[in-house]
Amino acid sequence: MDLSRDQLLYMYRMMLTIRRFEEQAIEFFTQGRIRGSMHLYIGEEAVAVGVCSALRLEDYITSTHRGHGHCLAKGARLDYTMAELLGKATGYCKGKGGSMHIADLDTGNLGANGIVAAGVPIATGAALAAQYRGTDQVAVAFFGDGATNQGVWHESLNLAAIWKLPIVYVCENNLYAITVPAREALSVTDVAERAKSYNIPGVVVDGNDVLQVYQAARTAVQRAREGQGPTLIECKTYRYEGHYKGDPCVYRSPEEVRQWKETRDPIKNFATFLMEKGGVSPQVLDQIQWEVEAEIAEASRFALDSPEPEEENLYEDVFVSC
Amino acid sequence: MDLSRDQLLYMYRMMLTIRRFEEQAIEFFTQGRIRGSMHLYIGEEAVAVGVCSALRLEDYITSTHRGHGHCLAKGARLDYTMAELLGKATGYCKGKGGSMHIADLDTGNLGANGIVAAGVPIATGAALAAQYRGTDQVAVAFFGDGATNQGVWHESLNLAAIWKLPIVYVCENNLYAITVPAREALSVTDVAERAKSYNIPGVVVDGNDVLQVYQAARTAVQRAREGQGPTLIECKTYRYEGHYKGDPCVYRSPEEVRQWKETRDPIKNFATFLMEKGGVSPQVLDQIQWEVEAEIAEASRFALDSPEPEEENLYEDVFVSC
Amino acid sequence: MREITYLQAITEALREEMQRDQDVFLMGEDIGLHGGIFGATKGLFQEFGPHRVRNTPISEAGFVGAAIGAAVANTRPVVELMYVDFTMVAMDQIVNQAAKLRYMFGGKARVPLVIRTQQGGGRGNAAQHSQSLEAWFMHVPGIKVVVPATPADAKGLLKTAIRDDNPVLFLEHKLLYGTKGMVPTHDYTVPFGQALVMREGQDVTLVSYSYTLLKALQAAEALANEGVSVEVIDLRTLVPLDLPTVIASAQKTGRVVVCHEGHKRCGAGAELAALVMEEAFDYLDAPVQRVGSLDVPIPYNGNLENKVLPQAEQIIAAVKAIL
Amino acid sequence: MREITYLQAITEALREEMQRDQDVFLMGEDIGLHGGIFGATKGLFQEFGPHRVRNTPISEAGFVGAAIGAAVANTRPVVELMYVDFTMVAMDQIVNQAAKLRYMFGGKARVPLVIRTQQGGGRGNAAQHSQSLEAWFMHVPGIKVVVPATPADAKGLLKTAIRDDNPVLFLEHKLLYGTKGMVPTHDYTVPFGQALVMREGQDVTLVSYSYTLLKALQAAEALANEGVSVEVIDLRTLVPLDLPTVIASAQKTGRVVVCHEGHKRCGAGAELAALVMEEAFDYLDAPVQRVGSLDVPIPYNGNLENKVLPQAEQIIAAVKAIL
Ligand SMILES: Cc1ncc(C[n+]2csc(CCOP(=O)(O)OP(=O)(O)O)c2C)c(N)n1
Ligand SMILES: Cc1ncc(C[n+]2csc(CCOP(=O)(O)OP(=O)(O)O)c2C)c(N)n1
Ligand SMILES: [Mg+2]
Ligand SMILES: [Mg+2]
Repeated sequence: MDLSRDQLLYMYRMMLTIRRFEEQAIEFFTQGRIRGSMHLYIGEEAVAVGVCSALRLEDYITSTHRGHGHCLAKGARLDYTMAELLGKATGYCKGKGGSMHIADLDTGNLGANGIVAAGVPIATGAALAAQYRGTDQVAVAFFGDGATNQGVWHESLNLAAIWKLPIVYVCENNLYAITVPAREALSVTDVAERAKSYNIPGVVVDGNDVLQVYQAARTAVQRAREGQGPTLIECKTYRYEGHYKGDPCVYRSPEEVRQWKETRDPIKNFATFLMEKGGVSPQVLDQIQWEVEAEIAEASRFALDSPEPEEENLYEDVFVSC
Repeated sequence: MDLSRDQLLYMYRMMLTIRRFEEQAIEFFTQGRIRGSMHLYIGEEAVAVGVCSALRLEDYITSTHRGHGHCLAKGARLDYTMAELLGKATGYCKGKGGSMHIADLDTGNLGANGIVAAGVPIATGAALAAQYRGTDQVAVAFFGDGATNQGVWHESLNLAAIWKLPIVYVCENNLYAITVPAREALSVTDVAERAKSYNIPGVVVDGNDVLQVYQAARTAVQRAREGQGPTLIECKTYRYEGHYKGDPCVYRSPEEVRQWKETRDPIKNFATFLMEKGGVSPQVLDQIQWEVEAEIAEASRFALDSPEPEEENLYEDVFVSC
Repeated sequence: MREITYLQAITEALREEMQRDQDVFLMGEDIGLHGGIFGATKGLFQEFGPHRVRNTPISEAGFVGAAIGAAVANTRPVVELMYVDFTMVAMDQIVNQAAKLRYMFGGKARVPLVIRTQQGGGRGNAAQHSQSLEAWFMHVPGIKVVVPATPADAKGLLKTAIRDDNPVLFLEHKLLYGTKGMVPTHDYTVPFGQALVMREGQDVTLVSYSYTLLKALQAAEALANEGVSVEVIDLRTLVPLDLPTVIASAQKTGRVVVCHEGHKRCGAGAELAALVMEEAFDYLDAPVQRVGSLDVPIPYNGNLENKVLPQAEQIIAAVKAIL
Repeated sequence: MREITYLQAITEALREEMQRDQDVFLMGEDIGLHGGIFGATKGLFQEFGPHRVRNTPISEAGFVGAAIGAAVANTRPVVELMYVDFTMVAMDQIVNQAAKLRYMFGGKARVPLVIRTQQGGGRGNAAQHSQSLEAWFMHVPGIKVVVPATPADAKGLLKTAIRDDNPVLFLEHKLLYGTKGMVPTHDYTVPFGQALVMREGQDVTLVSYSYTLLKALQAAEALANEGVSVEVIDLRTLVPLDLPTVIASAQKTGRVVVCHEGHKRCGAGAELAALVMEEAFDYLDAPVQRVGSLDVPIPYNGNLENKVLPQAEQIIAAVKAIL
């Protein structure tokens, strides 16, 4: 492992940041301050953090309906992100996008997406642009297990394969697509099998182990940057919350949820690793936790205090005015 | 091989029928009697005939833009088919469909299709209906190599796989999609590889050998009928004509075309086989040829003599009137 | 008669048609055990089993296409698309296949297919989950377009849709699911192509459908208090369209406002305005007015969203503009 | 100035913009060595190489999506969709993504993407290869819609499209490719949103665009012989729309006929008719008439197809109906 202590602590901090951020978001949702659809990443933090740790600021990602984690891990600010969730004028999208469309072009995040798999060709195109312009940028498309049954997912992988595009396809296989178990909807056990259809490498990793994810991403990103084309990485993971607020979760047992939480929590396990193998003291982790909590509190205050968008801005941003 | 002499001769006759039918269609097209887009099956006859020989009348097929061969092999009449190409009132679609939309519900042909890969989910649905209703019908979806890059193709195979539908997917890999060589557009060498993405059998056969096609189809159809689910069969074949009338064929060498015609012609080679291994005399084959020619001549006369559709029928057939 | 919600009315229609006809089955995402994201199929999986209430993978083009094939092959599939916005990944199957198939085949095939979905904004679901797309499908020959506004119509029209031998796009509205209304207990259907005069009036005609109808009724009530007598028409189905009812009203009032949630530009209101002008030009005392969503993507923020979607105030203003 | 075809004008625009700007590249099926099924990219592969003239697999959603991503990531892709009918397999990418992306992101992204395609009937290509779908895209906020009728406009508008920082749907017409016209030799562009009065007249206004414009001009000529003075307007772009030019003419003539090849129901003509009524009601001596394709799928047979598509005779009849 080539990671410095700082890098390891950064990963820990970022996973914790995402989780605390979302816990706060749940509260805002319950208070009615966040509207519409909000999909939570809690339990899957190691994927976004592991992958984005292998990326540079100028690399691209496309995200999904479950996009807060990707957004933050890629480098977005907490305050503008939270403000967007609250629909405020200071949010990344000036309140026009919300949770499902959050984007931060400055950190290379080409956006969450309300349409399953729709970000996959867009990331593919960002990779094409990088190749076309001769930059050494890499693109990452995040998507769920369910997305791999959508046609455009396949079209994208085929394009990337024939053009050897600098892209990494990252599947967050959390075993369900809303209420439908992957074993019912997906004709293969491992999504990574589908790489064979495109003659590209397919890798399965424990998506709750940030270091495994990082390693796989690093290899794939390097391949991509060197012009060797795409890789498909499947991260086995689990979402703790319902798909949506109030989801009765008829499709899975409380026991299953409990098991994942207790034995495979990405943050808890990484903390243990840091303390047992990384020589990090509990005090250091506690310190990080306090800092994260303070940051979330500050971002929340910023978001709450921010103004609503002005109604006269409604017609803006439909077109670039030429 | 479990085929009777009659069955073998039927296959020969049907391949020849398709070829002569299309040669006549070329003439009509040149005369301006056939309009719009017409895509010829010449060179690929063994696929339709091999596959449809393994089917029953009540089984379903969906066809493609290159659909005359499927239509005839599934049992359509020559006269109504030719009349449709000429846009006549007596045609299968009363002149409303033409070459690209020819269908014959009575023989289970759910239609040619102008949209690449669009017939694939439709056949999948016919198979679903058969399963749902508990009949033992099987469906076949025909499509080209290019179609396997289209998203809905993948979606269909996944559906059939998870529901174990009674369907056979038949790829006519003729090496090109219009002008684009499969090796440029397709990230795998064999389309059959893509079966792995759906955990179903994938088979490659010489698509110019009607018996190989038949054998593979028979096995797959039996599997399907017995409830064991879908199979993907890839038939390597070649189209002799340009994709469209006047196609300069910049994408392939005359030498390549010549080689296929001279060494791998499905009809010529099957004739040789029948004579050398099947104990069929040249006289019998000649006799078949005359009969076929007479039939085509008669169908053409029928089509030419048939009336144009009446203008007042324009508004008919948009809806079933309830 | 008893009072039930629009959502319950949908579920009842599905249940009763499934009981009545073995050939009817359901396909869609999350419609099984869970009963659908909005709950429209609640209990049906338990009653009819996985064979007839079929969860699908996320592959709308694939399963709409499969439904077309199944419909042609002698079954009567009812497909749920979770949001109308997702018709776009299945557009070719809906428009190039389902709607045209019978015509292209010279009338040789039937496509008894219902696509149920829900549309509209108002819940903060933002630009990709709040659209109203009925105008697109009106533009396509070969598919019927149904837009019920009340529980009774939702049930009666859905039954008609399921019994119809043609492709039907059945457009529910997410904000209508919780609304209640009286619904007959006996088996009934509501025929396509019969608009309903919801409120009679003399001064101006409001033509509407689906959720916006409720706003039109609100507007009419408010205007009544100001002494304006407003006639309100619920179109119920857009294809087929009951134009005579609209024209008769236009001839009576001489003033027409069409209101809907689809974007104004090239919306259904444009078609209706043009038709009213064509058929009742000499009766019109003022130009037909259109109220629709503003021509911008639906924003997430609630204040902005409310401004983009048509409200009773805009309808009132449109009426006053031509009084 | 020299006379070239509409098709040559397109090719010239592509070539010149590619020479001018390195960021411009082309993607589409069969556009490489072969030069495109209609020949619009002929010679460009040879001149610019496979890097900038890129054959794609048959996966329209995939490569339109890729073009969106590439556009956001600082290039200027020009995509060819072989037939407008194939937009339907890429509809989500065009409408839910390209058109909405900038708005959803609060203006943080630019999508300088051109989608070129061709539409229309008249060649016996039947129901899935003959549609005219401009009305659908007019209904969608966030995408510009361009419908050139002449070689000079084809070139000038395509250049504007490529230089525009927004998604542009550029709709050619298959029957226009072979038509000829005078085209300047110098570098010029034609701005969006400026209609052209092609012929001045006093009695009635014909509003049209794309191939149907030629029929409108024929109709005007025939009517002139009967003593009817017809003004003919070419809209050139539908989004943005040059309404003032249309209204000025309507105010002058008091009679308007809108003609296009899209289906009549919910077609662009509905929007124009409604707009003219809204803006020029008091000037209208007769209801605005609409001529469009009949509301049936386009049939294969030539006689039937001719009946379904709008011809000069229908335009003449529509004019006479309101004289
Ligand atoms: C095209 C499309 N179909 C359906 C939906 C509704 N939907 C939203 S999230 C989701 C499940 C996605 O599953 P998966 O890809 O596994 O991602 P996860 O939610 O598990 O992270 C569905 C079906 C959608 N947004 N887009
Ligand atoms: C969705 C779609 N895209 C493009 C086309 C245009 N087109 C017609 S045939 C064809 C090539 C199809 O190639 P393949 O599937 O290999 O079949 P083949 O023609 O070789 O038999 C294309 C691109 C189409 N009809 N539909
Ligand atoms: Mg999932
Ligand atoms: Mg091919």
